[in-house]
Amino acid sequence: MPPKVDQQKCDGCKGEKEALCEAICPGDLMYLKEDSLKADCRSPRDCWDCMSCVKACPQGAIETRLPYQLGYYPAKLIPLLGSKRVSWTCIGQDEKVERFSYKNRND
Amino acid sequence: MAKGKILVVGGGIAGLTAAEKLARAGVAVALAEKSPYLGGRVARLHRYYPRMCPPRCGLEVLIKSLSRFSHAEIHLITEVTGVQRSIPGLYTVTLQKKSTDLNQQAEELVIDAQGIIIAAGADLYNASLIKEYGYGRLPGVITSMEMESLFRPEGPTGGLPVHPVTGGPLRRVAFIQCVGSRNKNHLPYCSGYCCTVTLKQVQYLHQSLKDIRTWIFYQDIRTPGSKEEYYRHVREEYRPVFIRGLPSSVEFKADSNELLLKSEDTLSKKRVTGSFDLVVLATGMVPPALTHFYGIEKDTFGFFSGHTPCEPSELRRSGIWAAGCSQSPMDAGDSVKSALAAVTQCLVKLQQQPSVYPEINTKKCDRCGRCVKECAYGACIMGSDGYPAVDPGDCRSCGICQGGCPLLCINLPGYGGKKIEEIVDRALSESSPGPSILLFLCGNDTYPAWIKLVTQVNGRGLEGIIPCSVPCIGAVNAAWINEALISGLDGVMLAGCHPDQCHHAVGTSLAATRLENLKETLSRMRLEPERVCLTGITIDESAKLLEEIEKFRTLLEKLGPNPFK
Amino acid sequence: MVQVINITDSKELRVLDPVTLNTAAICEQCGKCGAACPALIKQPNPTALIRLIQLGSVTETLHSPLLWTCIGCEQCTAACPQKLDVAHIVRLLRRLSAGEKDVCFPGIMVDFLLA
Amino acid sequence: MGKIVPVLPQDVEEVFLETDLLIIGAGNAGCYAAIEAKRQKPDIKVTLMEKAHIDRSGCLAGGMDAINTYIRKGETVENLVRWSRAQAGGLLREDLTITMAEELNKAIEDWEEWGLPVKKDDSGEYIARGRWDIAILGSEMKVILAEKVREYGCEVINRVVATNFLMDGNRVVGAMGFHLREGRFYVIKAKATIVATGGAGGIYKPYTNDGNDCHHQIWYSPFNVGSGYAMGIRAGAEMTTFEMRWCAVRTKDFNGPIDTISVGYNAAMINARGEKILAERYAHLGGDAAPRYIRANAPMEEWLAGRGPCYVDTTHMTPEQIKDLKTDYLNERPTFVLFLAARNQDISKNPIEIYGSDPYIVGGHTASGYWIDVKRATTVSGLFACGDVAGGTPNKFVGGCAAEGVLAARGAIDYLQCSSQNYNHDRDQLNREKARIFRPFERRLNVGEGISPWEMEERLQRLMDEYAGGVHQFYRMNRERLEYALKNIAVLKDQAKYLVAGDWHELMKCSEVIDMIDTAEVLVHHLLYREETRWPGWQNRVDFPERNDEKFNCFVNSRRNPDTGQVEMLTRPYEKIVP
Repeated sequence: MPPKVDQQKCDGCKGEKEALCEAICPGDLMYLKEDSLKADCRSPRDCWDCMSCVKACPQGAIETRLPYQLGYYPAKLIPLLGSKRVSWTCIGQDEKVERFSYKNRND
Repeated sequence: MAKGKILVVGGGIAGLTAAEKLARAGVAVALAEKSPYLGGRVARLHRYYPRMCPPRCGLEVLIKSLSRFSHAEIHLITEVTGVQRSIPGLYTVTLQKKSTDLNQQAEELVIDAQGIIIAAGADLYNASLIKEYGYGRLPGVITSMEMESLFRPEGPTGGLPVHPVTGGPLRRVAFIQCVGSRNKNHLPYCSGYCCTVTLKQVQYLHQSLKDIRTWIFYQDIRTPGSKEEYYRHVREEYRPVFIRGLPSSVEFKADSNELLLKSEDTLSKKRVTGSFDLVVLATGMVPPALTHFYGIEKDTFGFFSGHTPCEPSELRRSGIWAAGCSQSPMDAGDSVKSALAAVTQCLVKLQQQPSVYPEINTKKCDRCGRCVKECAYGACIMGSDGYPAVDPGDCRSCGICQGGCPLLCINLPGYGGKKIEEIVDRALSESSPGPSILLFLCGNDTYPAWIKLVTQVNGRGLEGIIPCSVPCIGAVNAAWINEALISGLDGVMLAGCHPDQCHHAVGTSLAATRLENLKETLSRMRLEPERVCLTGITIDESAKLLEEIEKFRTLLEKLGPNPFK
Repeated sequence: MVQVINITDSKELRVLDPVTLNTAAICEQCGKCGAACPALIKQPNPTALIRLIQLGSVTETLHSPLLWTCIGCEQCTAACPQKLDVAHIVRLLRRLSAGEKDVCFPGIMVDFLLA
Repeated sequence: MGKIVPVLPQDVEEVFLETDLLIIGAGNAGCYAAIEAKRQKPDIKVTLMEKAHIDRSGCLAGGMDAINTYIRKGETVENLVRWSRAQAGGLLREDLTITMAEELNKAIEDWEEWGLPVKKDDSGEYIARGRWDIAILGSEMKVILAEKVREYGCEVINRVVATNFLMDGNRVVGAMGFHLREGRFYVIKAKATIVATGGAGGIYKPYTNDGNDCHHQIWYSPFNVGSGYAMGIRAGAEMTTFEMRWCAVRTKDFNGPIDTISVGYNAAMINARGEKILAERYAHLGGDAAPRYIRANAPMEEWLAGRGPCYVDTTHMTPEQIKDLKTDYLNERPTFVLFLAARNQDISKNPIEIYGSDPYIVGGHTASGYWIDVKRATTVSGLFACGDVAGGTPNKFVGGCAAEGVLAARGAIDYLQCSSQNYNHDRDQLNREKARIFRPFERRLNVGEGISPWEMEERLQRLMDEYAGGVHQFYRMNRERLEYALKNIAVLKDQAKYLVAGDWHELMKCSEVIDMIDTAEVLVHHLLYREETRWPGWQNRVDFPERNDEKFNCFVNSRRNPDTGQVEMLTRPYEKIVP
C-alpha cells in the first residue's frame, strides 16, 4: 500500500494546476480525486517506493507504507526535509525508533 | 510599470468624487455606472445634513468638472462582466454597455486597468421582510428613502408634505429605527447612518408643518462625533418623543385611516401605544452583490471593509480599493471621505518607488501556484511564461510567498533562506547549557517587543535563544523549522502578531496551518510536537514575550534534548 | 391588568404647563438624578417620573409617592447633564397633585401644606 | 486540470514542435547530454522529452548512495578497462569504455560542484567504497541535476511519453509521443536526436511480485521498460548483446541492492551452513574478486544445490557501521530501512538474506543496448544513444552514464552542424503512429472491453520467467523453451490489438507493454543465437553449458528489418585495445 495520503492534511496543493505529488511521481501514479481534490495513488502496486511524493508534499500529508507482503504493520519511515538536510525517522514494528539526519545538498 | 487606466465602478457620490479627483490629478479614468444616470442614491435625496443644502448642487459640480477632462470616460448603463489579472500590475476588465435603444445589442468594452476603485454603493434592506411593520401592505408605512421623495417636487405629492396615499394632512408621524439592522434575523450589524437620517426628516417635517408631532422608536441613538450636536439640536428644537423600544406590531385602522403601533418603553418599563398618520421605516444597508471580483477581502457581513485601521481601502488584491457604501454603510459625507482615501492609495500606487520584493528562481520553481493562492495582495500572479511573477508595485514585501513555497525557490532579499541557514549554523556552533531555541520574530510587532525586552533584561534569561526577524511570521518556511529541528536545535518558536491583528492579514493563520501540519508529522516521528510553537505578541507585550519564552524553555527542559542532536 | 399608556392621547398632556412638558423633553433618561436623590427609597425615582411625563402619562405622576418624599434638596437639578431643573418639575407636580380631589396626601404633608 | 478522457485517434489534438537537439529521456544520461550540448553550443535549442518529471525521473528517483565508477588517484583508464573486461567475461567495447572513462571524473566533479554531497576524508579526498566506488549522499542528486538543466536554458517537456522516432526514410528526425496531462499528440522535429530512455525492467516476473500490492518491488526502476530499445528496434537500429542480461544478488523479498553491503562493508555472502560462498567455492575464479556474473549467480547456485538460504553476513558490523549502512540505503532505496524495521531485524544479530533478482536489460551494467560508435551514434542516421539504453560498455553505472551523455551530446552536435537536409512532415507516418498508439482508446470507445495492459504485462513476465530463463528457473534456458517463448511472443504481439485504455495513464501502460514485448522478442533471439554459456547466471544455456571462445568471442547483434518485421542476427568482432 505504498503512498498513503492523509486526507485531512492534504490540501490538493490548493487546487492549482497539478498537485506536487502528481507532478513528481515517476510512475504517474498520483492524482487528485475529482470530488474532494485530495491526492491519492491510483495503483499502489505499481509504486517503486522511491518516496519522491513524500518528500515533495508541502503538507507532510503522505506516508510510504511497505507492501504488507514484505513487512509487518505498523512500521514507519518518515523523511523530514530541511533546506540543506534531510532527516529520517524509522519506527520498527516493535516501536523501536531510529533517527538519521545529514546534509543532502551542498550550498 | 504597466500602463492602464483607473477604473471606477459606480457613479454615486463616492465614485464621482474618486473619478473627479483622479482626473484632476491627471490620471486617465473610466467610470462605469450601471444605471442610466449619475449621482446614485444621493441624487434622490431632499437635503444633505448638517447644512441642509440640496445635494444636486454638489453632484452637478462634480459631474461638470469630470466631463471636462478628455482623459476621463463615463460609461452609463454599463456593468463589469469580467476581471482578469493579465500581467503583473494590470487588470483586464470586461464591461458590458447596454444601449438605451432596446433594439441595439449590448456593446462589450475591454479596459486595461492599473487599478480599480469599487464604489458600487450598497442596496437598502427590503423592509417588507419585517412582516410586523406591514411595509408594502399597510397604507402610510414608508421607508426613509420614500420619505425623502415626499419633499421633492418630482415626488408622489409634488413636494407637498401630505399623506402620500390619502393626500390628507400629516399630524402624527412615527419613525421606526433599526429596520433590518442590529437584528440577527436580518442584518446583524448597525447600518450607522439611519439615526441621523431620521433626525433630518424630523427636521423636514417640523420646518414645513406647524402642528406636526413626531415620535421615534429606537434601541440606541447613534450619532457619534459632530452628529451629536445635530441630534441635540433636533431634540431640543423639535422635541420628538423618543420611545426606547421597537414596535411589536403596526395595524391599520380603516375607520380613521390611522396606523396603530404597539411597543414597550423599556425606560419606564411600560407598554405604550399610539395612532399615527405615517410610519417611516429607517431601513439598513445591504452589501452590494459584486461577482467577477476574485479573491478580494470582505468582512463577515459582506462589505469590502478593508484592513482597518491601517489600510482602510485595501482589499488584499493590490490595485483594488473600496470607497463609499461598498466599504460599509455610511452617509454622503463619509462616502466622500472614503473616496478621497481610495484616491490617495491609488495615487500612491501609481507613484510608488520600488522597494525590496521577492525573487523567484524559475530554475527550481515547479509552477505549483501556491504563492499565487497565498499572496495576501494578489501581487503574485502566474505570468505569461507560466511562472509566478511579482508586481513590485503591488508587493508589500511580507514574504508570505517565500514562507509557503514548497521548493524553496522564492527568496525575499535580506530575509531569505541563506540568512536563516547562517543563523542556524551559528547557533549550532555555539553551545549553551540550556535548551537552544530558534525564535522567529515578526518584524511588525514582535521584533520591537524583543528589542525592548533585550534592553530591559540586558540579555539575562535569554541565553540559548537565537532570534531571527522576519517581515511577517507567514514568511517562515516550514523547511527552515525542519532544518533547525533535524540539525538538533531543541525548539522553534514563532512569535507573530495575533491572528486577527496580522498586518498582512493571512500571515499568522498560514503559519498556524503550517505548524499544525508539522506537529502532526512530528508526532508520527515520535518527536514531541511541543518543540514547535506559535505565539501572538503585540508590540507592547515584551513581558508576555519573556513569559512565553520562559514557559517554552521550561517545557523543553522537561522534554530533554532533541534526539536529532 | 397591564396598564398601557397611550402616547398620542393629548388630553392628559394638556394639564401640564408647556414649560414642564418642553423641558422634560430634553431628558436623556441617563439616571443621574435618580442616583443623586438622597430621599429616594424606592421606585419611581426622579428619572422615572420624568419618563412618565415624556410619555404623557400625567395621571400616574400625580399618584407618585415621590412627590411627597422629596426633601427639596435640588441634588437632582445639580446632577443633570442636560441642565434640566428636575426639582422644579417635582414642585410643579406637587402643586398639580394638591389641586386634584382624589389625591391622597400623607397626613404630615397636608399639615405642612395647609400651614 | 479536469479529467482527460479517451479520444479517437482522429480527434486527438496535435502539437508540432521544432528543436535543434531532441533528447528523449531526462534521466541522468539525458540531463548530462543536455547540459553538455548547451555548454558546447549555447545558441542551439535543446529539448528534453520526459515521460515523468525531470526532478525525479529515471533510476535516480530515490537517489543513490555511491558512484560506482570513479578513477581515483593511482588508478588509470587502462586499469578500469581491464577491470571492466574481467567483470564482463572478456566482452566489451574497449573503444567505448576508454572514451567513457576519460570523461568520467569531470562529470562527477561537476555534480559535486552543483550541490551533490560527496563523502570526503579529512584530507579532502573522496572516500572510497571499493576499488572504483566513491560514497555520496545522493538522495537529492537528481533534483540538483534537473535544476542545472533548467539553468542551462534547456527546454524540458515533462509527461510526454515517446512512442516512436520521427523518420525521414532511414533517418531519425525527431520523435512522436503523447502528453499525459494535456491529452495531445506531440510531434517534435529535431536536427539530431539522442535516446536516453534507460534500460528495461519488468520483462521478467520478479519473485517479489505476487500480483497484488508489490508488483513494482524490483531493483531496477520499474518505470524504465525498454521503450528506447523498442523504438530503435522498430526503426531498424542495430542492437547488441541483449543476451548479457543483468541478474544480480539482491536482498531477499525486498529486491534491494546488495553491493552497498558486500562492497561497502566487506560483508561476505554465506550459505545456510555459514560457509563464505565466494572464498569456499569460487576461489579459482578470484574469490571475492570473481566476475560480477559469478558473484551474482553464486547464492542461487547454493540454493539449487540445497545450501540455501544465503545471506550477506552483517553480524560483524559495529553499530556505527550499521548506522552508516542504513544511511546509504536511505539515499538509494529508503524503504529497505523500513523493510528491516517492519521485520524487527537487527542486522548485527541476523544477517540479511539474499536471492537473485529478476533479469534486466541494462546497458549501464552489462553490454546490452544500441550498437554505437565512439561518437555514440547508433546505426540509424541522426540518432545517438547514451546511458543504460546504449550498449557495448558494461560497468558504466551512474558516473559512466553521465559521461556517456556528455559524449553523445558532442556527437549529436557534430552531426547537426553537418546535416542540412530538410524534412517536411509526412502525414501518413503521423496518422499511422496515431492509429497505433491510440488503438486502446479506440477499442474502449468502439468495443468497450479487452485486455488490460496489466494483464498483458503479467502474461509476458510469466512467459519470459518460465521459458526464457527467469529467476524461478534459476536463469536456465534451452533452445526448445526459447522457441516456445518466441512463439508466444508472436501471439502477444498480435494480441496487442485487444488492449484497452480508459484514461491516459492506462494508455501509457499500453504503450509500455507493447515496448516490452518488442524488447523481449529481440532478447529471446539473442539468447537463442548465443549457443554457449558465457556468463553463467546472466545467461545459462543448459543445452550449451560451456563457454565457446572460438565461435562466440564476438558481439551478437540484431536488427529487426523494418520492411519484413523479421529479426536478423549478425556478429561483430571483439577488438582488444588495452593489453
